[in-house]
Amino acid sequence: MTITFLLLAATTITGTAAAMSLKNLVHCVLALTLGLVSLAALYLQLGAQFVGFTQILVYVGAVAILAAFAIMMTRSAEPAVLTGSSSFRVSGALIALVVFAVLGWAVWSGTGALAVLGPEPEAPVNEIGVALMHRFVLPLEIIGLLLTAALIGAGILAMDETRRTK
Amino acid sequence: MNWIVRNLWLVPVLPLLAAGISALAKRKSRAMAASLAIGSMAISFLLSVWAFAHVLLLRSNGQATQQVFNFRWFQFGNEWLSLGWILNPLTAVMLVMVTFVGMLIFIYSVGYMEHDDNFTRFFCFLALFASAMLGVVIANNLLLLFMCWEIVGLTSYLLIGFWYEKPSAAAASKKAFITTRIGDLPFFLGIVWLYAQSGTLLFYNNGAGCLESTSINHLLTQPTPLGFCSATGIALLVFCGAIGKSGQFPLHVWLPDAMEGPTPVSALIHAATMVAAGVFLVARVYPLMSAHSGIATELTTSTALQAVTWIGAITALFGAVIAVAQFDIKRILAYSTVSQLGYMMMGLGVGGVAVGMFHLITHAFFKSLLFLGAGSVIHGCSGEQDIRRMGGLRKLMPFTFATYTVGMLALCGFPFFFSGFWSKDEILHAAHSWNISQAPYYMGAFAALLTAFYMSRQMFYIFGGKSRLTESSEGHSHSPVSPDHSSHHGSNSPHESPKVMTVPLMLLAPVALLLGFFGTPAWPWFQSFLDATQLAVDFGALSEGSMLPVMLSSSVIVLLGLGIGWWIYGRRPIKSAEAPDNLGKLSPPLFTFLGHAFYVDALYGATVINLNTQLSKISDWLDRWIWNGAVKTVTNIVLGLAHLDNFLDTHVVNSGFDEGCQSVSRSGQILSLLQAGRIQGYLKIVAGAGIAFTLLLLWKAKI
Amino acid sequence: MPEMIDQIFVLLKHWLLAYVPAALQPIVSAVLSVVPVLVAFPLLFAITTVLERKGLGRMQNRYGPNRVGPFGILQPMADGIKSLTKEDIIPRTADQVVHFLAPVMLVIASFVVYSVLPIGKNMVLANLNAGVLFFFAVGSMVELSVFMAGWSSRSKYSLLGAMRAIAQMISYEMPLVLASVVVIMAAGSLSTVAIVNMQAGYTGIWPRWYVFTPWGLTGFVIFMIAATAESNRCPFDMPEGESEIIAGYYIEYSGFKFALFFLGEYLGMFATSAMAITLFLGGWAAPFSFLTWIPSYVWFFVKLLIIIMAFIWVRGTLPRLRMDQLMNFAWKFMLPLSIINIVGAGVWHLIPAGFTRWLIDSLLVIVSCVLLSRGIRRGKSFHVRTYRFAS
Amino acid sequence: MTPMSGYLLLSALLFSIGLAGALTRRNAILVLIGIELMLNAANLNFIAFWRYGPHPEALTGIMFAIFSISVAAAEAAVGLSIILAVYRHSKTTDLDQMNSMKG
Repeated sequence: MTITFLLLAATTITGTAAAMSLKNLVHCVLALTLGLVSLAALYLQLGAQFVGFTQILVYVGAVAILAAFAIMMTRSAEPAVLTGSSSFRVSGALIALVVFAVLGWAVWSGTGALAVLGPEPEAPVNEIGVALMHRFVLPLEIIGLLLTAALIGAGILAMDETRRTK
Repeated sequence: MNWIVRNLWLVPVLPLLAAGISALAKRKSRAMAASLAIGSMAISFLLSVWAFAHVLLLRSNGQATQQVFNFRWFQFGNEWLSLGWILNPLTAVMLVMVTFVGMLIFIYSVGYMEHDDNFTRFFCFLALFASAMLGVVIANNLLLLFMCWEIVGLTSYLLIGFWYEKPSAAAASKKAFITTRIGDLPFFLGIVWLYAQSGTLLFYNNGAGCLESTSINHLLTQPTPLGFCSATGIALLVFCGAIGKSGQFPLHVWLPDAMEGPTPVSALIHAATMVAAGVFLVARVYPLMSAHSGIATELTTSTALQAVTWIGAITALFGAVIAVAQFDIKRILAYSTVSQLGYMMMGLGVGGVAVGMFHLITHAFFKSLLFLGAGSVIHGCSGEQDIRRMGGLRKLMPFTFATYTVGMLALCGFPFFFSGFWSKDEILHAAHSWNISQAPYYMGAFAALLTAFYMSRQMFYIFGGKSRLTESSEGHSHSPVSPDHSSHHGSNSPHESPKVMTVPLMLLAPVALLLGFFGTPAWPWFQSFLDATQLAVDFGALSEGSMLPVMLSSSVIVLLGLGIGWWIYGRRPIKSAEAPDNLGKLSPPLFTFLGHAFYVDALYGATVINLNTQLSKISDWLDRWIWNGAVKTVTNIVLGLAHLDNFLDTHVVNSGFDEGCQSVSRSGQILSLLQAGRIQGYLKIVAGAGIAFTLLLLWKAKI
Repeated sequence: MPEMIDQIFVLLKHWLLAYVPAALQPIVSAVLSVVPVLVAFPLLFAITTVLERKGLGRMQNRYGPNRVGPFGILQPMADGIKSLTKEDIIPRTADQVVHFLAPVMLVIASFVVYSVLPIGKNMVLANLNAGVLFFFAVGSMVELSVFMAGWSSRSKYSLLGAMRAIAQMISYEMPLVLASVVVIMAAGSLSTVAIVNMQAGYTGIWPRWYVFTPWGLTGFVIFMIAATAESNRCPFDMPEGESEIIAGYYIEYSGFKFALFFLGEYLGMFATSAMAITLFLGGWAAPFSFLTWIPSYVWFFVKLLIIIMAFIWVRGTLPRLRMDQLMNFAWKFMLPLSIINIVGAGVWHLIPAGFTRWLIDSLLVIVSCVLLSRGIRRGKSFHVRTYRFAS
Repeated sequence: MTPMSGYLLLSALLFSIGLAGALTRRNAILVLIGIELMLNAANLNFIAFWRYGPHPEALTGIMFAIFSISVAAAEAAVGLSIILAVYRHSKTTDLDQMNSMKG
């Protein structure tokens, strides 16, 4: 429980909470970026360098940009007029709160057994690569297939309808 | 291991690549397809020469001239299927021959097919064919050989039927394909049998291959229910494949019809390479063919080889007799090819690998020369193929005439200077000293006489006298005009072919002329090269034993044949295209009989095909009346039941079902209230369920 | 002695560190490492601007800057003073915070990537296990700052420019990363230091740079083209095409923020060039074994300057592409080619050393190049142009 | 409180924030982002368990996180393009107005 952790946790929570609550969608995406970068920093704290950099590459370089693009193309940047029932939102927030309470309780009461702190584990890129190519080669292939399918699917979905039917 | 041995696969793969690329190319990219095919073939030729030189080098160093490279392909069960390639004198010679002749024919095709719309496709097929043929040559595995063999069959089909708009070409391609398939079925059975017996299909594998002594001895001790050992059985089955592909006697019918394809195809497939594949196959599996269980002396000949000899002798005579009475320029050459292939088989049977292969190589050169010359003649005569309507081309097509004469004399085996003489003489000599029977020798000698005769007949028809091309070319559609020539050569006057066609001819002619000197009895370089024996110059060998008498008698036979040809056809120039054949005047019924090739096609039509048709008619009748009737009856019964059911359904079941439907629909209306159309609502339910589950798990963990 | 000169900065740092109490040593060490980078590269930026302006001037038959200082070499100082003293204008409707953050983030991201680039032997700020990944990860933040700048300005032109820039950068990021994958395959490491060390040996007098292999050369060319697009330079300067959208996403910036954008762009260009050097051109390694006495950092900067020259040359030579040409080129040529190149690199490592693998690899690359370029040229027909974002 | 429970609590909080966003926001893009946040919370759990778990050398947590990030990327791409397609069809990204499936 170090200062760094607290600091990073604070930025993560601030960023993500802002991302979920700000009115302007572009601000939301920027706040989300902040949150996810601090999350990546947390991964680095935990010694998972590769995952941390991948996180930045994927979320900042791809997902956030994609979201920004989607916001621009759907003209969602202008704050919309609020309609609909507020009770629906309140109930949603309540459910989230209950979920947090349950999870928090579970964490609080359940992790005593794992209190022993082992030495800092190593996760060199080489070993990750070797593991990907041997033990985890099937998931890797499946992920590759999934990504290809997603690429093609996203392309077809985003294509102009006029061109698709041509 | 040497680089060339390790990379021998490049030889067939390069044309394959060329074929693949030109298959993807546009129809318009003619230059690319042609240059790819020719270029790949040229590189393959260089590689083959390299391989040949490598074998020569090994030989001069006194090392073993046979090198194999095997690799594992895939595993099934506990066994690995290995493939591989082999470099030995046989392979090297064939490689050089196939790539050289192939390259020349490719170049020639550029000129011949110039006006064809499907130029690109043609070169794609040619390259694929060359690739498969080279694959057959280098394969060190019977299965690999068989695969390439089948591709050869496929490309032959595609090329014969290249002008598929022509019904005769389509029919010929089908015929070729089906006929060779008939031979391939026993071949495949032989492969399966061999695999079952010896457990490997590799030819040579450091003592473990199926052609090496361990395996052969094992095969010799395995009896079959029919009395002969399984080695003989397998050899005979494999020979069936060779019969089909090399157009031997019962299955020769496809080869003359295959002349429907473009002439370069005839030259490439039906002179130099594909038909030689059968001979080559027999040569390749010669250890299996010659395996005999009797006393291991030089004198006994295995049953398989006897079969090879007899089939070969019959084919040689048979083809020569038929060729006498043909009028289509390419058909004459086709029957001559049948006859010469018979010679080769006979040579393999009586004399061994070297004898047969020597004739194969010389024949490949002079026959492709002849075919290309014939193509040049046809091209010059605007697609005319009937020799009765040619004539007088000696002045008009001097290059073609000169080279054609060389090829013709080589085919006849004109004494001493022409390659055909030496290779044919070799076979006749071996047949003369065969210990089983003298009949093949006499059959071969008579066939040689006929060869000289029909070739001189053809020469006089084509080149002698005056041009008969212009007279009444309409009305006679005896030989179909090739679609590629009809439109572009409006004028009917014969003319010399372009350079791109004559140059390959001029390149082939000296080879056809001089190749024979590599295998004279005095200096049997070729034979010693193939058999890996010591080479010595020995002019005494010419006069040894029966050699001189056989040589002299065959010379006399050739001269006699040419003389008869001149007597009948050359003395007086042929007057007109309508005039009856000079030989036919002697005995018209016999001549017609020969002209229809002994009515073998008709015989097959009347027996096999007719039987097939009758059987299909019977099954059609059965289908129509017996089975269909049964089906109809069952149908009617079912229909009746269905009507009954329909009645019950409408009046009994439906009223109850409607009630059920209404209740379901009402409950659906109630449930649809849950479906609010708002994803987040569903998500909430999921989250609630998640909470419930977590609580349940925690509660259980506490207890 | 050459060894001494080569390592002089490292030794200097250690010597200075010895005077610092142990507790402060990590911080001081970091400062000592970072400050030279923070000084050297902006200095290089200054030099490059004047070089570029003079070089372009010569290419266009004019003098270029020649008033400030001898031959105009003090021009960047004058520019800097000018942009510092100019008024900082922020549009009234702009999103103030984001508008301020965009250039800052750009410059920070551009500087951070230098931490994994080995400038000389033993001269790298952080020898990360996953250095190349880090480079690309941080490099992708540039796109976000471009988006921030374009969106926050509330101007049609800047938004269009940002959209173009992001579309282009995303498209070219993929060939960029895939082109460097071949090097990672060869070196078996993501660490930039390890990659350079792999290339630092010599065969005879010839270097073992990855660019001297068929896949390496292909990768290098792809990388450089993609790097040109990534740094929005000519002929890929669609996002800031003056004749179409004035200056792209930073029209609404002025004064020092504008200078920051300029700095960020150039720093990004230097960084990608330096990465290309590290991946393909042997980093700080000398080109011949008999030239190793020249210090490694000198080689690094010489190579960097050569690549910058190439950039300037290209800018002076080629006209700007159209948007659809740009995208077609990225997706239909660069991406497939870089994937084929990866296959080629794999084939290279499977085949034992010798002439065969050179032949096969070169053939693979050349044939696919030819076929792909045929594909690009196919079916060129011109439609009425529509601007999706403006409609 | 052990270091690990700190991470786990943070992850739980992140998950709840994501869930709250997904449940309450009306814009489809934000709902998607909320879902991404939940995925990230799970990733944090994986990494934390890998770091403090009994067998860090097996790399299972890292692998799971990597795969999960890849899946998240694919999900974002497809999800956003679906949103674009829907927007093109109905000119809105408001989930409340996309109720043509309402029973």
